[in-house]
Amino acid sequence: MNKVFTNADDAVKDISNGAVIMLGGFGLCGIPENCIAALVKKRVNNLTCISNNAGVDDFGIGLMLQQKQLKKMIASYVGENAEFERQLLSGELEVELIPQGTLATRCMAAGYGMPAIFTPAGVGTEVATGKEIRNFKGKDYLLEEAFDADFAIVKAWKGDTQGNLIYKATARNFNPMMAMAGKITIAEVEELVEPGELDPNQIHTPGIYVHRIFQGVNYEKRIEQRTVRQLAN
Amino acid sequence: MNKVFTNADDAVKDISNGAVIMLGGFGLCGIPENCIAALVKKRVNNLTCISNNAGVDDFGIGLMLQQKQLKKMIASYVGENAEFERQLLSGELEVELIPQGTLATRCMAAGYGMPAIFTPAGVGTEVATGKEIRNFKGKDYLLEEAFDADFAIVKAWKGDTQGNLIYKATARNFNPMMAMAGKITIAEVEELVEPGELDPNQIHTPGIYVHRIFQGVNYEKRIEQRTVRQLAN
Amino acid sequence: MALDKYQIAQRIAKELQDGYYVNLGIGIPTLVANYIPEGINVILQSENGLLGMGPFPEEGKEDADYINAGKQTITTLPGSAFFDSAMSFGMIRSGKVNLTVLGAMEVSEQGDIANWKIPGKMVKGMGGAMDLVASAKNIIVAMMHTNPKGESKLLPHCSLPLTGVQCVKKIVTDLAVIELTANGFKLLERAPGVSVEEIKNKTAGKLMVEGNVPEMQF
Amino acid sequence: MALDKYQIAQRIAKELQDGYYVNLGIGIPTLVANYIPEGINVILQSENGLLGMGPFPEEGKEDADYINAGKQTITTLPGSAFFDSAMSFGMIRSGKVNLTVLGAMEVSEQGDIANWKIPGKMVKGMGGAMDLVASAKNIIVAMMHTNPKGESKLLPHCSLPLTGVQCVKKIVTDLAVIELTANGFKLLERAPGVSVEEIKNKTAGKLMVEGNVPEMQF
Repeated sequence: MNKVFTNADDAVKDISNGAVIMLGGFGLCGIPENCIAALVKKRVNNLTCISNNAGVDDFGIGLMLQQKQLKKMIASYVGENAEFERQLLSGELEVELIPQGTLATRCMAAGYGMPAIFTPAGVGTEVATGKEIRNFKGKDYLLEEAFDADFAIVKAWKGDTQGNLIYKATARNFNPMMAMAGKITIAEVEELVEPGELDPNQIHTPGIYVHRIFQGVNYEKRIEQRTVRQLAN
Repeated sequence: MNKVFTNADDAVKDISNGAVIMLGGFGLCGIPENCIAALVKKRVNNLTCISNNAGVDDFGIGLMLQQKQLKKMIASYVGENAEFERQLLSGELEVELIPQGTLATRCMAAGYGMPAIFTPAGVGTEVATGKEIRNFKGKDYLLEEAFDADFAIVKAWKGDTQGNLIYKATARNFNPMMAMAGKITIAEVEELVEPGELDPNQIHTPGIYVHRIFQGVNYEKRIEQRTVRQLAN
Repeated sequence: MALDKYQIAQRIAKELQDGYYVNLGIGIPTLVANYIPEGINVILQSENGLLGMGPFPEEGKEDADYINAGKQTITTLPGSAFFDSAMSFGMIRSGKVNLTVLGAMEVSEQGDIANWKIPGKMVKGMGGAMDLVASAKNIIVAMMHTNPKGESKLLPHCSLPLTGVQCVKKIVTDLAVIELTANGFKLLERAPGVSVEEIKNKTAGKLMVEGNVPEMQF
Repeated sequence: MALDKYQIAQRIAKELQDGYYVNLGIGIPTLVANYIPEGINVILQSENGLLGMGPFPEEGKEDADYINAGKQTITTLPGSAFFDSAMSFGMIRSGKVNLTVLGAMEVSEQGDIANWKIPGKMVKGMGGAMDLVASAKNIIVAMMHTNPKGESKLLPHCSLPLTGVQCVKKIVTDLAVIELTANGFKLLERAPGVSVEEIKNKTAGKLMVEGNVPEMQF
């Protein structure tokens, strides 16, 4: 049982055209930079990507959009990407925008073996179109099905060779749920350690969910909105 | 905003007859010993308790059973308690036995604002009696509703005055989900510290879920099945 | 005189109560954090996975792994906790967040809100807004009373795609504080020097005015 | 000669494969951990919240906060991880656990299993068994072939309340290894010295016997 892969190219080798992929991260924070670069290099296309955002024009999933590698994007917010907007408005790209909590919970549902969940988000809006509505104790909820992704690609801070993962700060975001949800889960980590080096009480994603792991290189960790302290008003 | 209570008596003061209470713990591991003692002392009765187990005859929830404080018990396994079995067979105690994962997930559903979940556990068994069955992708699931508890009482290892909690090892068990699920959540901790002393990256239950916290005393932490190493066979 | 965005934030800050867990949306709502009244303790929830959001970092101390829901670099405070997005929206859906403040493009008399899409023009997505408005017990909208064309944003019915229905409890604009009631908008306070007449003129939905409407106090 | 419980565990251990995540129930299944074949790496899941369960602690090193699903004191191994009960059953329901071994009072030709209740006599509860049998891809039952009264536990239909339906893949008893097929029980192996005739006699359900049935190898 060896889960350790050499690098991103190796780890994504069998992701082929038409695959459904989840990618962790919120904005550019906690995104699997190495795997995205490998997918860009590999020029695999016709992908369906499930990720909260679509990156920016020249970083993150934006890099795959530039090469038109995506058939469909499922996200909650795509506001920082001009190429995305162009492909969407021109009809080149199929887009499903869903509430952020629904996105997170549909990942969680997959990881927890729940076929669907109920959420009030989107009731009475166009998000509810075609969906089953059910009332519990006087409140309406939408039935939302668990995602079904071929691959989940996540980024963690530390990981061990058995696949246990620890995320850092808000770079955690969607990564834990996606790690649980993939049929095959690929984790890239800033630091790969031997089993026993991580405190078993502090692990965010137990290794059972992770099929492949490698230590990433050259993390840029780009900041989208660098904001520093100033006096109020 | 002060969440810190002096002791268990203080923290459970307003739990009154007929209340629905969740209690964390698996077997005798990670149970809120101090609060149970306070409830026993208080002699509050007609309680509905939701907890994985019912303790043993002379410890844990068993202490409340001895005093006939329970009207109903919702649990997954009650095998170590003769008084429990007596009250059940004599009809004094109403009992709902449900699968352990269903118990955990119905707590989680409450904490996550999901009115119900689907689980395959119990399909085709008497647990399914009267419950809605739904098929997703060829597999049957039961619809199970979120719990609705007045109080959740949990035990953590460390906590801070804002209610952030860290559990230790397998004493975590049901505590995090129950902490999220109570209308009022009471946490007893072995060590209560000031905000900032716990690593924000390692908190299991964020303080938003915890309404009352106190540092417990005199933990017995009884071991149910003391087992030590011996040569195989 | 109409309020500026800082004053809108300042007025909203007066709604905060000790012990509140608050989610502040992008834009004016973010500014509310600068005006938390002395002596009360408010904990900010950032839906990307942080409770206890602190101020922006000092120059040179930005860390890409510490951001808020607006993707801005932030810091933590003593007592902060990180969590994943599922738990974040779990606490939102289960009503643990006491107050949500967010911007809007339109609000209707029924308390419906539209703030995520202009068909054919703007496609940014709803982010966490739909989850927040579907679940928060108390929702305050921070916005200008009229759009850049001078058209009222307080309408009998929203014309844009909805974010949520019958959820807004209060609106604070550059001109007024307005409560949502079963009978529509109700004027609670005027911006200093702004007349009831002006507010009425700039409110397309039905506006109830009872007795003498006081000026906002800061 | 019929196997003892240790030999049953030993035979089941031969089903383990490298990299398997395995959940072992209380009783005979727990003993399987003692016979994990050399050279393969198996990770034990304990449904109360631990992956990577280690051996029992040395005398004097028991810690009440470290227990397994049988409430026994245990230790961890390098690479262990603790988690809560919701995640534990999440990984069970989502099929991440490769093999579940558990005891049974009855198994039917259809692969139904009963192991949690004897009406009017025993009320212990199902614990995690219903979740495990409803979700695990591979379920092996470890039990005696007959009950203390000498009655077969391999039946056309279960008489006791069910734990799960059509889920058991294989049964290892003191007498035989039996596979569940669309046509009922199929005899794969005999305990050393035990005749096909004896197994047939002690199997109330339909038992398929094809060709020469080999003895178990250890």
